[in-house]
Amino acid sequence: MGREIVIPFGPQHPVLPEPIHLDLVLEDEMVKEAIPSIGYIHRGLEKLVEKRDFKNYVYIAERICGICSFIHSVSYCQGIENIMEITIPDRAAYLRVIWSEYSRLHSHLLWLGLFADAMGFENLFMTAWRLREHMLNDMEETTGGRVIQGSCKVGGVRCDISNDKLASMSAGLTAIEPELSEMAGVFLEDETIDMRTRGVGVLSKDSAWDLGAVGPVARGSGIALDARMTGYGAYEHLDFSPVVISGGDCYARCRVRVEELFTSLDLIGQAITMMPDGDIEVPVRGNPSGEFFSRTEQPRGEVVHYIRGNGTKNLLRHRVRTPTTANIPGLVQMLAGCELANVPVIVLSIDPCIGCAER
Amino acid sequence: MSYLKKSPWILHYDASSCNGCDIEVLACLTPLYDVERFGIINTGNPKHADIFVITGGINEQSSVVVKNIYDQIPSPKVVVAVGICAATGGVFRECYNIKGGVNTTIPVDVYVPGCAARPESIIDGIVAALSILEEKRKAMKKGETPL
Amino acid sequence: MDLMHILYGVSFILFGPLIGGIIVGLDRKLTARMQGRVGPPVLQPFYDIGKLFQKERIAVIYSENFWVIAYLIFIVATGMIFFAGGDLLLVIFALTLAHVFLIIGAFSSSSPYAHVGAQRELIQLMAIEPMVILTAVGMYQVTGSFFVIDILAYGGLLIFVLPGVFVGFLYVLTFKLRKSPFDLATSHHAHQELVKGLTTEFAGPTLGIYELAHLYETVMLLGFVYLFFGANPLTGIIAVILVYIIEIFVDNATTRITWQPALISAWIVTIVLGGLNLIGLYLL
Amino acid sequence: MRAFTITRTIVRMLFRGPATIRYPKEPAQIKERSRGHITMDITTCIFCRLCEKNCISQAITVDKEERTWTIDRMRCIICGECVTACPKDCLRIDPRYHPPVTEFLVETLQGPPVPDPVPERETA
Amino acid sequence: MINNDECTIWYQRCFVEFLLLFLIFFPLVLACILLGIRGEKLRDIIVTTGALVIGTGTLYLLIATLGSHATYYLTNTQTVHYILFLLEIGITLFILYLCRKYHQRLVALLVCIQMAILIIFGMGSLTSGHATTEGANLFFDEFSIIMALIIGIIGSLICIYSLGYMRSYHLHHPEISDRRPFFFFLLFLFLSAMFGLVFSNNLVWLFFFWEITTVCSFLLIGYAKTKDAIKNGFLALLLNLLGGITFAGALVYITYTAPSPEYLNLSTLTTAGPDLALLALVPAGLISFAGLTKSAQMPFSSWLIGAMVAPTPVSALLHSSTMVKAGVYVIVRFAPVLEGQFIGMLIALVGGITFFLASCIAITQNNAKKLLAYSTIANLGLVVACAGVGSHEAVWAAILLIIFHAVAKSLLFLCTGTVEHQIGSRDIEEMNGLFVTMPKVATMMLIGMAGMFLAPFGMLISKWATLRAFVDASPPLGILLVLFLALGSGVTVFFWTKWMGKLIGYHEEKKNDEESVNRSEWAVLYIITGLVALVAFTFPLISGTILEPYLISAHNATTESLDKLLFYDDLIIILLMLSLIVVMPLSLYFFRHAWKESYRKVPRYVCGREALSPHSFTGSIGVQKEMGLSNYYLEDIFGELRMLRIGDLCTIALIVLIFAALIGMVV
Ligand code: SF4
Ligand code: SF4
Ligand code: SF4
Ligand code: SF4
Ligand code: SF4
Ligand code: SF4
Ligand code: SF4
Ligand code: SF4
Repeated sequence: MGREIVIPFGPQHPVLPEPIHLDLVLEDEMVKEAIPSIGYIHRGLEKLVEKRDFKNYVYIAERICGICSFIHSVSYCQGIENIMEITIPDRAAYLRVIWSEYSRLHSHLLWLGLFADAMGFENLFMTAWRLREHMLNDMEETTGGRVIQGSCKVGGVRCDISNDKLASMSAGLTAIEPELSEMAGVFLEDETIDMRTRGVGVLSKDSAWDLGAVGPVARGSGIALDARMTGYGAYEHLDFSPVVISGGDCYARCRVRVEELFTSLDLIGQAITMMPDGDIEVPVRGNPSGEFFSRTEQPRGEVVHYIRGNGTKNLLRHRVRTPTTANIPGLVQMLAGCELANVPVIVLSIDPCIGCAER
Repeated sequence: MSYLKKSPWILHYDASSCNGCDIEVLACLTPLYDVERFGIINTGNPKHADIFVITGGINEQSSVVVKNIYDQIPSPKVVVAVGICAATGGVFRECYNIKGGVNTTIPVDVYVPGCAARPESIIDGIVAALSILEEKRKAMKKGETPL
Repeated sequence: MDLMHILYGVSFILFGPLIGGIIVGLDRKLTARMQGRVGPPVLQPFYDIGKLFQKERIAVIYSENFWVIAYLIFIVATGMIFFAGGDLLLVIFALTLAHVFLIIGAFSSSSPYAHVGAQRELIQLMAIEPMVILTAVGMYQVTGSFFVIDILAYGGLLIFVLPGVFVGFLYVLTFKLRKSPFDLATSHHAHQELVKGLTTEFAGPTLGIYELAHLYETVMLLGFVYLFFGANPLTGIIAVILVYIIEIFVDNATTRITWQPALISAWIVTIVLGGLNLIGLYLL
Repeated sequence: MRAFTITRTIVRMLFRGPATIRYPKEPAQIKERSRGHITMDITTCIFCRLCEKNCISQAITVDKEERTWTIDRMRCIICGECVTACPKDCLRIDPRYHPPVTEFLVETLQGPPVPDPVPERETA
Repeated sequence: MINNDECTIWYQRCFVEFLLLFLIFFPLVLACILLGIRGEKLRDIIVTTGALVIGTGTLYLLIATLGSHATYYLTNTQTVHYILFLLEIGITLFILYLCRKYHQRLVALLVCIQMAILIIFGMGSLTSGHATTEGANLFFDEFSIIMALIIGIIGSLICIYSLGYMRSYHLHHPEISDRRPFFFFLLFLFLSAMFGLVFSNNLVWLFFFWEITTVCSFLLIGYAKTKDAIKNGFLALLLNLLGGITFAGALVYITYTAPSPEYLNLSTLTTAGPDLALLALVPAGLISFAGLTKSAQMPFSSWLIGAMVAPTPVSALLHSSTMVKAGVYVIVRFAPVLEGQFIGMLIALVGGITFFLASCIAITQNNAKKLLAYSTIANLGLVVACAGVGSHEAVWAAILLIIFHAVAKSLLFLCTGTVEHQIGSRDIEEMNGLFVTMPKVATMMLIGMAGMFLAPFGMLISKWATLRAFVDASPPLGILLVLFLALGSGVTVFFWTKWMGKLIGYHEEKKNDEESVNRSEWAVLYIITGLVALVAFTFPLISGTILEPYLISAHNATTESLDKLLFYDDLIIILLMLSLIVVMPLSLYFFRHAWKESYRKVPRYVCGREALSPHSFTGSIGVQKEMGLSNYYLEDIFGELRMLRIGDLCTIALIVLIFAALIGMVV
């Protein structure tokens, strides 16, 4: 038998918000081998395009996952709009940016909380989630849904935000910013967090590139890779530069996300001030025919929706390449040789989202 | 005197949800909703749990897991299916990999509708589960086979 | 040991869990408040334990229960010796014995998480035992006796002569109370990489016994803190309350650290604070 | 690098008091736009089945013969597509959510008997 | 009346003297007989009866001498001295022959040095006329009796155990040539030498027996004659010879400086007045150094680890319960001299460091015998530390440690031997679920382990006493020792408990497998288990009837100070706890049926994965995985080499200091 401890990690495990499974082979507490296995929440929803109207399918697309659901719907709609050559109204584009960035805020706060919890820092978890409720509140007030917004549709958005509301949202975010930066300070400066994150789960710039990492994982390893740089939607009008940190460890990835909170706040601010008046949607006639790769930046990195239609109301193919899928090879590399106690920290540091990875 | 109603510990498992209901279940534990007011603790261990909260529909792989976890929860226990996915499979009902709601695998006591279910709704669901839990305890005491 | 003290010892059987439960209840309440939540009722620990005893009995192996009961018995016995004014060294060693029972209980189920939890608990035991022994030794050096009665009878506040030992003891108290950053083996918080570590396989009444023993233990450990301030009951009680609040605060303000720094730091604290303090006592 | 950096937050939380909404003692927060559940005013329904056709999760079944409108609450995702589709505005999204149930909930509403054909012709 | 009394006393004296000589010579005779016996049956009978006789003899000695004080016997030394001297030379030549055969130059060199020193000593004693004097050469006191009991009872039990063990040993190892007559010859020769060692008052005699035990140990380690065995045998010899040389040096020193030949006697030397303190201190230092080598203290610990290649009974007898105790025995003998001295302090520190570091190393061992060896080294370290401190409390603790350690450790060694033959491995990881496969042996091991570290069993009491002794010792040494003890005791809990956990771990898929253990092994195991419990329960008695008189006579301890050794309240509590521990498993047995009915048996928690059998789960890609449940070994922190290096460095520095101090004193 040797001196090995073999334990199952997942699918049901308190630190795993979503089920995956790892066979962990440990020696003392050092992970010698981690063999992943997935499929616990595979639903097969891409296949549903064959049964659903492409316009209604947006509801399914946004239920690929409940955390960045809005961005999924944006990606999907963008794809259809590109195939059908629809230009959405500017106001709709700006509203999409606002909600996207709200999603990012709430997702990053959610992640920060879970990350803190994985390290056993319960108070910080509570703090992050307490602040997150502010974002959810705004989302619900503007779209009617806390986590599944359902406010994006092919050809624009489903509901408008009044200019008064926009102003009060902006004011609310400014008011909450000090608390956010205080929390950010804890993440970035606390000694004990440092002990758990610095030098843990290192992914070098080269391996990050070779293994095809995306999102904060890539940016934490020093690669400036952010789909928002492509300027989709209204992003081309906004002043944006990605947060890039070198280091490649859990601390760097955490730092990327912490700093992105403030980029998001900034982007929302910009979008609100630049918000044009006008319609929020254009009518959509006909059915899509053709194919398109739609790229957007989710909180976890770049997501690609591949859409192919043949002129009927049902699409031929819908395929999603999710950031988690792209980051898993990096994760496997990070896990080798780590401590058991760091497994949750490292796993969470890529912000795995099995929901969309398995669909 | 029953303490069960005052100290229900929950175990949450994501059978194949989209995360929407998941994060709402988690949100219940956080300051704004704080279910610990009712003595509810989210325990990660089926052997310590009283209430099994499931989100998402059942797929081929998760059904085994759900069954396994359910068996390891000591009686009396109740199952709360959160979200319509957990009830019937929801929008994914017709996906090839979805068997349907949780009731296809284990008996469900409370359904919390919604997509995603709101935290308040989830709290209501758990409160509803408490009285069922109490009934089951009485039944168990009488020597009936616990479910 | 006169009859009075034996009575104290015996009353610990009853009052131990009562006081312990209220302390833990207040702890949970305060923790919740620190996190911006309302928190459970103060009597929650009693509800929890009551609930656990109403649950079905399940087990991987029957003898698990035996070890956990042994743990409880010896924790209670230890507490009784302590409150009856007995020998501190005996208290410490009996406490170790109790923990060994608990660990063996976890081992006996041969379950992966309980196993890893047991190993970690052992590491913790190894980390804290030296400091606890030094605490007793320090008190002996000052008061000339290992007996709690005699230590209490010592006129002055021990904290003034044993500051290093006191801080060291606080450090390891965090392990004993299973509070962050040292809640390695099993944690009150749900999200631990070890599930419930040591207690993973304990369910229903078995877990209830474990929780009950934890209440006893908490009270007894706070009794140790009291000894440092025991010159008069008022300072003693205030100090105990303050110490516990500090522990709660630390619990709320740190991550859980890994076992290597936990072990090494505990030993360094033992050697540096404990050792220097004791040497200082000689020089004085 | 500092330790106990969270102290300020903790102290503030202690003084500010809990952020908790004491539901169910206090009422739930209801936003105007919240998508709670679908309500139906059966009296104005014309059983055109547009809602049924537009429902992404087949939660609605309309029986023109029996004049019933049925919603399966355990399927509805409250997307509001049916509300948009309904020509008679008889569907609404109520911002209050539907309470939990212990059995599957399929609500069937029986429409009023067929109104006099005469006035109908008049409207046409 | 008076006449009658004197008569009885005289009679008793003679009888006891006879008993002492009997205990020395009877095993020797048996040894010679056994050398010529090839038949198993006959050997069984002779060994068993012989062992019984020896055991009864020691018990009888105890009873006969109970209440009497240290007594000395004059024996005509002239001839004996010459005989011893010749034998000594014979042994030397024999070793030299072996050195030549196996090309061991270094050992040969040391042997020659030792020979040279001995010849110097011989000439010195001739010229100063020491050798011709009569002395109180044999003696017994309470401490010797305790040692004799350990040797006589544990030793003879191990001999009986060896019969069965060696039979299966040769079944398991057909490649090793069967030299059992020689093996038993050595065992009994060794017993004889040990008796001689503890009954000798004359240091020359003591040295002679000392050398014999070294040689026996050397030959027994090399019993298998494999490369490894021979190498380790010579390593043991080499390091023990270092001690032998200093021992011989001590003899020379006494011969050339002492005012009278009386000072070659242990009793005279250790009670030398303050004006002669130096005279006693130098030999005390030198002989204690020899004791350090013999009891495998760091930096000499490596030989004891190497010695684990010997058959397990040898490890149990020589390398844990008796021979290595000879090392600490002499140091404890010199404790009155060492008390409060710089040298004593240094020796205590060597012990303290060894205790702590050897315990640390034990964490990293998964070889049961090596673990036991390290734990032995650690415990001997504790005894050495106590002896170095030298106060009567410390000596009290030291002797208790010796007793408890001897019984518990020999039990553990023997159990390990039995388990090894049953499961074919001495790897602790392989003992997973031993409670299911070998319930009785596992229980005995648990009792042995509990005896090693748990309250309220014996070791704990001695640890407790040790702690008190250390605290009272002079600063800063006391604090350092307390630190070592505190740290070390935490470490001890770790490695014992994890082993206990391994044994107790429940394994459904294994079957009972202890039917084939033979009867003599069972008998011995049962008896020693009983002894562990017995000493745990009766130690206050032992302390009161044997230890306290010894301390009064040898350490001038007062009765009041002795009263502080054990508190009545504590005693009651300890005994209550002991009874609780004994009663609890019984209650388990009693409630077994009730429990089984009311409990629902559930599978282990494996994160919701399917478990097709209790000890596996469905891993990734559907592969069935065994749950590995290895213990932690913390190699990164407590790695053997690292700890040894630290320990060797520290202890070598201390030993250099000891020698520097000695040289300083002489010059
Ligand atoms: S799809 Fe990928 S993960 Fe799945 S089996 Fe094939 S290679 Fe492996
Ligand atoms: S994942 Fe695909 S290939 Fe694998 S079993 Fe399912 S359907 Fe078949
Ligand atoms: S990345 Fe995660 S949060 Fe975003 S859609 Fe996918 S599963 Fe949901
Ligand atoms: S294209 Fe690929 S996934 Fe689709 S049916 Fe063919 S093999 Fe299967
Ligand atoms: S699984 Fe890999 S290869 Fe296939 S579509 Fe996704 S990213 Fe491309
Ligand atoms: S009910 Fe809705 S939000 Fe909940 S898991 Fe299902 S799809 Fe997601
Ligand atoms: S709200 Fe959506 S899911 Fe519900 S009935 Fe209407 S269309 Fe169907
Ligand atoms: S769309 Fe409106 S009117 Fe038509 S059936 Fe549905 S509810 Fe009735």
